Amino acid sequence: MGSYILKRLISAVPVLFGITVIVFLIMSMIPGDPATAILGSYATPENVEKLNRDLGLDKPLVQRYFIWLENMLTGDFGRSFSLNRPVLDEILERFSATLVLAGTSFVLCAILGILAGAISAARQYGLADKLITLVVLIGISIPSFFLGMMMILIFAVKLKWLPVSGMYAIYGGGDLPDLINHLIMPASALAAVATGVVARMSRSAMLEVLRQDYIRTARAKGVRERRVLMGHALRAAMVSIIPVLGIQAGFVLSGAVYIEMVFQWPGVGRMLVDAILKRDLLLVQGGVVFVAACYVLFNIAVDVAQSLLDPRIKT
Amino acid sequence: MTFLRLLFRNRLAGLGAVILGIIIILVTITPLLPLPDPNATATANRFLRPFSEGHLLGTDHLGRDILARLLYGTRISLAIGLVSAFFAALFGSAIGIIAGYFGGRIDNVIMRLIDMLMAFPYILLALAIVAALGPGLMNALIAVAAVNVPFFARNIRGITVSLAGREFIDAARLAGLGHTRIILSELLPNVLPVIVIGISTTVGWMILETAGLSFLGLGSQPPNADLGSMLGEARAALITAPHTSIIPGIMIFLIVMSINLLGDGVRDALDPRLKSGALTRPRATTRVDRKGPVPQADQKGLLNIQSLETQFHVGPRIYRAVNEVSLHVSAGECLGIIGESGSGKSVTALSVMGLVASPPGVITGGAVRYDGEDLLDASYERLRQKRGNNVAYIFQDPLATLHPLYKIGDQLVEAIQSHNNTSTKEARTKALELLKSVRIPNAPERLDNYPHEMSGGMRQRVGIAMALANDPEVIIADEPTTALDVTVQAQILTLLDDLRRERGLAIIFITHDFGVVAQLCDRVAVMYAGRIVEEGQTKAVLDAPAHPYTKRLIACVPELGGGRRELAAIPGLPPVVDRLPEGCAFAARCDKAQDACHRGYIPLNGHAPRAVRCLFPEEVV
Amino acid sequence: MDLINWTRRGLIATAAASLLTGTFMTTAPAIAQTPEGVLIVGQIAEPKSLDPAAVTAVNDFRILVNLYEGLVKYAPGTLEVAPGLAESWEISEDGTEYTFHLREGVTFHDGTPFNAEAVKFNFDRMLDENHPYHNTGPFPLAFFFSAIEETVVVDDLTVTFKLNGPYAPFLSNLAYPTGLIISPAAVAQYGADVGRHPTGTGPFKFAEWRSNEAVVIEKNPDYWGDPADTEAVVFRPITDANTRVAEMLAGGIDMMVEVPPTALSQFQGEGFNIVEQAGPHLWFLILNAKEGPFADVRVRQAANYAINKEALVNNVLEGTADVAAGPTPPAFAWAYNDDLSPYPYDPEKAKALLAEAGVESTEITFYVTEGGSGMLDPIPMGTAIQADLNAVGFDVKIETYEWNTFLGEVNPGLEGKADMAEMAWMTNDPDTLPFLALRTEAWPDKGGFNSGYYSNPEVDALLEKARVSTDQEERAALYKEMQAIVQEDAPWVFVANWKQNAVTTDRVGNFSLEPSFLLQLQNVTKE
Amino acid sequence: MPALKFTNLSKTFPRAKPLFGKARAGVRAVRPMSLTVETGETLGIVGESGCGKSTLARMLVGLLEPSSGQIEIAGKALDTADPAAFGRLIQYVFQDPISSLNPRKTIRQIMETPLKQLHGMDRAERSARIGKIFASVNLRKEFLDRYPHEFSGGQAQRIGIARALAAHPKIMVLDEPVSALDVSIQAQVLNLLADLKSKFDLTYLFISHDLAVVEAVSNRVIVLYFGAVVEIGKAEDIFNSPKHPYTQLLADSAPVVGRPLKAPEQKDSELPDPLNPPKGCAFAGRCIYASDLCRSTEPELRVMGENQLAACHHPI
Repeated sequence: MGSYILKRLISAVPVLFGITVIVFLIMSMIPGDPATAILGSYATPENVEKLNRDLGLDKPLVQRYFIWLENMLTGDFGRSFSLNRPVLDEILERFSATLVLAGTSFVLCAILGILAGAISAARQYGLADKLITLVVLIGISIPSFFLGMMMILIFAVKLKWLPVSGMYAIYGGGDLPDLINHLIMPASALAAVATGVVARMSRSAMLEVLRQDYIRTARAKGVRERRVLMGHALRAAMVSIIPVLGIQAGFVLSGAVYIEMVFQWPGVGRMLVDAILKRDLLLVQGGVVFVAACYVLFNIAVDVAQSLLDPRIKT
Repeated sequence: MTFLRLLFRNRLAGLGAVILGIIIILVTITPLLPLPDPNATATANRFLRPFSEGHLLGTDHLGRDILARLLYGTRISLAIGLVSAFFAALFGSAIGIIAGYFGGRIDNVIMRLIDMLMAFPYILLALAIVAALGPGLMNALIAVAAVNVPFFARNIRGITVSLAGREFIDAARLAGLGHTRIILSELLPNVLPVIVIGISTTVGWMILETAGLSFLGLGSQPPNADLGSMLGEARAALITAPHTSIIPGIMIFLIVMSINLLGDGVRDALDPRLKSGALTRPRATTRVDRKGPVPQADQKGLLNIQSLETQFHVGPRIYRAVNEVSLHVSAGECLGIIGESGSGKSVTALSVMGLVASPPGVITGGAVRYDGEDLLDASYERLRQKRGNNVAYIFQDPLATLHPLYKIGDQLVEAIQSHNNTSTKEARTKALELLKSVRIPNAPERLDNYPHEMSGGMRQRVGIAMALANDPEVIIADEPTTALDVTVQAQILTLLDDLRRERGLAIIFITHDFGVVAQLCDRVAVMYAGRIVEEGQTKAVLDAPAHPYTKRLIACVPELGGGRRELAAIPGLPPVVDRLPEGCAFAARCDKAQDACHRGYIPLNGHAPRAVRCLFPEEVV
Repeated sequence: MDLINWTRRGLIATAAASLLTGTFMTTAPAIAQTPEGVLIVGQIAEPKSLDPAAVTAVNDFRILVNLYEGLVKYAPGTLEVAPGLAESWEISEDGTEYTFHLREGVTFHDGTPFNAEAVKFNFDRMLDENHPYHNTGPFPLAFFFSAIEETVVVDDLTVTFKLNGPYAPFLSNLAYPTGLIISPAAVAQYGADVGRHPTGTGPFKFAEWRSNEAVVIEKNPDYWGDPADTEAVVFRPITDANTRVAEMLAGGIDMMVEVPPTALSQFQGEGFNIVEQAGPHLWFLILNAKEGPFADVRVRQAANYAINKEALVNNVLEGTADVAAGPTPPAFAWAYNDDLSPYPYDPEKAKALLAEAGVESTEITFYVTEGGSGMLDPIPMGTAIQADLNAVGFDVKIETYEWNTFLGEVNPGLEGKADMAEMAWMTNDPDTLPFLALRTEAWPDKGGFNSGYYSNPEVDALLEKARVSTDQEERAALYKEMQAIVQEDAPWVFVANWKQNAVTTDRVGNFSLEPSFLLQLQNVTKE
Repeated sequence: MPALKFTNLSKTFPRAKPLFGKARAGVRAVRPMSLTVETGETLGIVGESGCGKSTLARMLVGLLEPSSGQIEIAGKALDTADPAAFGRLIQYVFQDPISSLNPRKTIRQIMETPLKQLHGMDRAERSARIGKIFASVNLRKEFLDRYPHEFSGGQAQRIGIARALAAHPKIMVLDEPVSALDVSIQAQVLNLLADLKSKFDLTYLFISHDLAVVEAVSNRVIVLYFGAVVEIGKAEDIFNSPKHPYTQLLADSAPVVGRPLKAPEQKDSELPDPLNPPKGCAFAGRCIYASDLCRSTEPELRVMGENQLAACHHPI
């Protein structure tokens, strides 16, 4: 197992390397430059050119790439001009906020989605199935940002149950209940679509598995139906659910952008959107590499989980 | 057209089609409707509420008519969703097919590239693409399509890999087709339904994503608006004039929901398994719906199947898989059921403990008595207590019938604990004994093996051990050796025979192989088209078959030692059990058939245990 | 049956769980009231930096002016220059030497003394490329002080700026946040990171900056003047206007600036106060006078007539702006030409002018931005303008750009790309905008912001003259003349002068907005 | 001239290189083997699962690249560059009749492909030829416009055979052509194959795990075990007087009516592990006659009795 993980980690290196190339290329294709963004209204072509030179942007693309790559490998992600601080500091700070949000949403979508899908399959065409199908359908059909806006309108502005935005109360908060209080709306808005997808997938995976011969074997053994469903069937269904979870993790991580904007969550997604708009090359590049690395790592974790669950996978 | 019928059989898909249809009709005729100019501003009339005069849905922040903008916006959103889904599917599928078909290094390189794109947060990728190309609907479309290419590519690659390994691809190569032709004419038609399913289930998602980009201000250019940018523009007035947000929000919801419903319908309709009802959950027990009277107990044997009728109800068709089958087996006895595929032998066996998948299976008549008790009448819990405990099964394919993710030790322990309140430790000890009793070498280590780590023969031994776990009185073995090599088969048969003698088991042994029956069974019943056509002591039946079917079947099996020769084939095919002919089901293939054979009901005649269902038997029984 | 039981149990458990969550939500301390003595301000964005020399955004200035002070400042309620860290100053006869006498006994928050050396350090850091801390930049607004040839420390409390020529806006520029004085010791200690460790002399001192959550500043107990009236101020960046409004309504913040016009009506009831203040702001459309239909002055005038500015400011902007008459905002009261009245909304006249000009094509490419400082709902504005122009016979096509791209497109000039672009400026001196954006010498290729290529030698002469005059009355006369000419020439469509607004809860007292758009919170109280 | 001749033909499937350490030896699915098939002969190839019989067959028809060795058909070495060249000489009938037919094509389309691709026939020629072939495999012409799923296993297998015939090959490789069929259908197909052989002058390589079937159709039989030939002999001799203990075991294991049930070998014997092949004779672990010699030296194929060869140190 250890060498399998190591092998997967090593195979992730070229992927990450490729990502650095892609992000660098895309960022270099974007018109507008950081100097304009720094200088704001007072950006004259002359000033822009001088500032670009100061920022080292007049060098050839390839040279700039390798300078960046080399610095990054030594742990220096450069300095964000739009935030005027080291890129790495900013990313680390913001990334933890995103992890809290996306992590919570992911756990929510995994637990609720699988549970809903399993119940739905177990009671196929029953009332519970219909109810769940309906809720799931609504979940996957509403844009998360719209859902978020509506939640703010209803639960924060009208009912005043939950705080509108932010991660912690500005004063007198900072503890776990405070965090949870702030998390409820953004996490559920973010989890809505993913939960729907996972629930649908789980339902069909369960139905598929329930047709298998080994389920019949379990029944023929006299195993109780509850265990047949939640043990045998669900476990086997997990083999096809887990990859979906892996993909959903990517969606949740990405979808956090909207939610972070609507709920002013101090996360990395919003930072990256801002950074793209401000042409903050280093921040975008660093941030994307970071997020991508996280995604790749998570997928390795998914594969490892998959191989732990399914002994047939060669490790 | 079967496609449409299947599609609309799903009522939710029908609902989706109706909603989407209405929306599409509305937006198609939008230019003809008496609507105000969607771009005409009247800032003094801004934020009129719905149902205001002249503005059915009110006006937006510039006093523009929301209804008109909504309809025009829907046109754009729908078009974008469809077009981007189409292009994502086009490029994604092309990449996926190429990677999947050629495999090896090409596959590796392509899939690594896809991995890279997938690891790139997709909204940022879209955002960066739009930032690079400039805002505008076309660019948003390109971005949305581009970020979805990887998902199609991955999906289609998976399908292609499984198809590329299929034999018809090899056949095409042998027929002289080159790679391009194989991809286009052999692979593509098979992948196409999957692509269509992919499109139909992602259009909704694409619309959501485009809406997201527009919401961020990267979509359509003013004054035009798609639904997403309508939402984005209205966001500032969410609290003051919520209708400006809620109306486009609901529209997006309706479109995406109806597309999803329809997409699900398309997926199900294109999925061949749906036709066979394979996507419905089998119940814990087979449905019993006995029309006629329940046969009286007649004290035959330990397990007594009386006039069993099991059918499969698939749509309007009724497959009479088992028809009026009566069998019984006593302790220490081995009963063979022999027949070709589709003869109903397995269904008979599975009906005993209610294991026929239901739907579509229904037991429509007869009784199954264990020790006098009618199992078809028993509650689920009562039946469950009997399963494995009194009547145990051994199935055909030991790889498919053992749970692939549980260690075999755990599966044995589970079998024991389902009927006994033993501790796991005790159960494990028992499991070890069981493995030893079926003569598995290195039994203690084998407990921790997964099924796939064992050979076919060893797996089948585990299957037998599991059947023995609770010392059942009856074992039903459903072609337990068919998937095994001859040398292994010989070992398994010996094992079963030994167990029967040692434990006094009653065995029902289902097979299509006369050699096996001859070696193992005391009595044999021959099934054809859901009925027993002949039964008797094994030797009697084999030595002097009475039914022409039995006789000819024995004749056409080559026997080792016969040398090179012409075989006595039976012409024709067995009838399909949803269209059974009147009279004898074998009559059409029988060279002795006469007019009487094609008429009426032909009973099973003879002196027990010998009986034959034939008007003109080969032997008198 | 077991099968039914367990699913039922599952459903009950789920229901119970959701009920629990429900009760948790209702019983949890609903939104805590913001604490007493702490003012929570909803900002429009995360500050870029808190180094006064490094930032350009009003959003950042709003924090800076509470942490730092400059030699001079704008007198409350006006754009007139008043003493700040300098108690008094003299200007040499020829207008090239400014000598400041500094306040005694002022210390920075880090305890180091404020003195003439500190002043020199600040200006040298920005202007002298060889200064050891010049690399803590870039300093995008350093050109405000490009007239300074040398900063001379006369004695500990006296400092003299030697200019390379007379430069009328110099004092006004010193009062601008770019002229705020930062502690040299802090710059030395933190280097480029000093923007995260702001150290000034102001009534508040920096406490904490949580990325994208809050910048917290606390009362400075050692302040030389009247101490602040609140214990602390928290600036929360809430970029989404809608969320900002929601926070305000839900009680999460005490004060918000730049209230979206559409949301203003929400705050008209009890519990909130709306504060307004006109400022030196102009929202206009740059017209490409070099080529295309707008090369003809009659077409430019037609555009000015065609656009219903009253409707724009009253409806689209919900009264948060006044109709602009010319290039100089009325907030510069002394330099504003009261005789001018805005182009009236007269579509018929516009049509007549268009007909008279007889242009062949009325196709107009219109650059619209998605946001940007002072841009006041640019997309709805642009859309409404498009509708008005189309109504008189123009054919306007909008292209939207995100702010930085927009600047990248507009600042180098519209030639060959567009006929019209949105623009807004907030300035501190009547000189700035026309000097940088209307002179012939300010065409983009010469390093200015005259992206529409307007050129009128008379205007050029007036502006050059006003800039070197040290007599305010003379300057006023020159500016007034310039305004009349420019209005007639219509190089721009003059649309709106923003009345900046803010909303506070009624727990906030003693608050007013400054015409400078800065947010002086020293005397604000919070119950 | 022999119809088919191959020398030292072998196939080794490479295994993924581990992260550390050197590359592992591949799995030797087919060990180097040489064989000649005479024109008009039916050569039966028999063996249990995993013995390499399908790998061998797929190499012969060019679906798999051999690791070593040459294939000669009618005296000419096969050119791998042109897959169509293979197709005209040698054809393949698949085990699973349904899965070898493209589910999305009509039978006519399936049948036309080899005629068009391999023989370049025009529409009329194709139609005539398909008619002839269909008649010879006892299929009705109206089947041509149906799709594969509409057919039973036996019919589908006839279609598979018809398709192989359409290529007009000299040699047909039949890979378990009847093992998926019911016994009553199996006999039909076997009889049909025998008819076709004489009618079209074909040479058959008939692969099966069913000894009785192989015996019933073959002139000569080779027995494969663990990727290698262990015995070659005439069909009538090989099971009646096997020389190799493995052949003996196979013969004894087949259930035969009238023969009492007995376990022909030790109950705990296991097959050799292809990832870790034993030294010497691969069958030694299961063989009652095995000696130290067997466990150390691989036996060569030797002539024993008339026209019978076996690879055994201790032949029966």
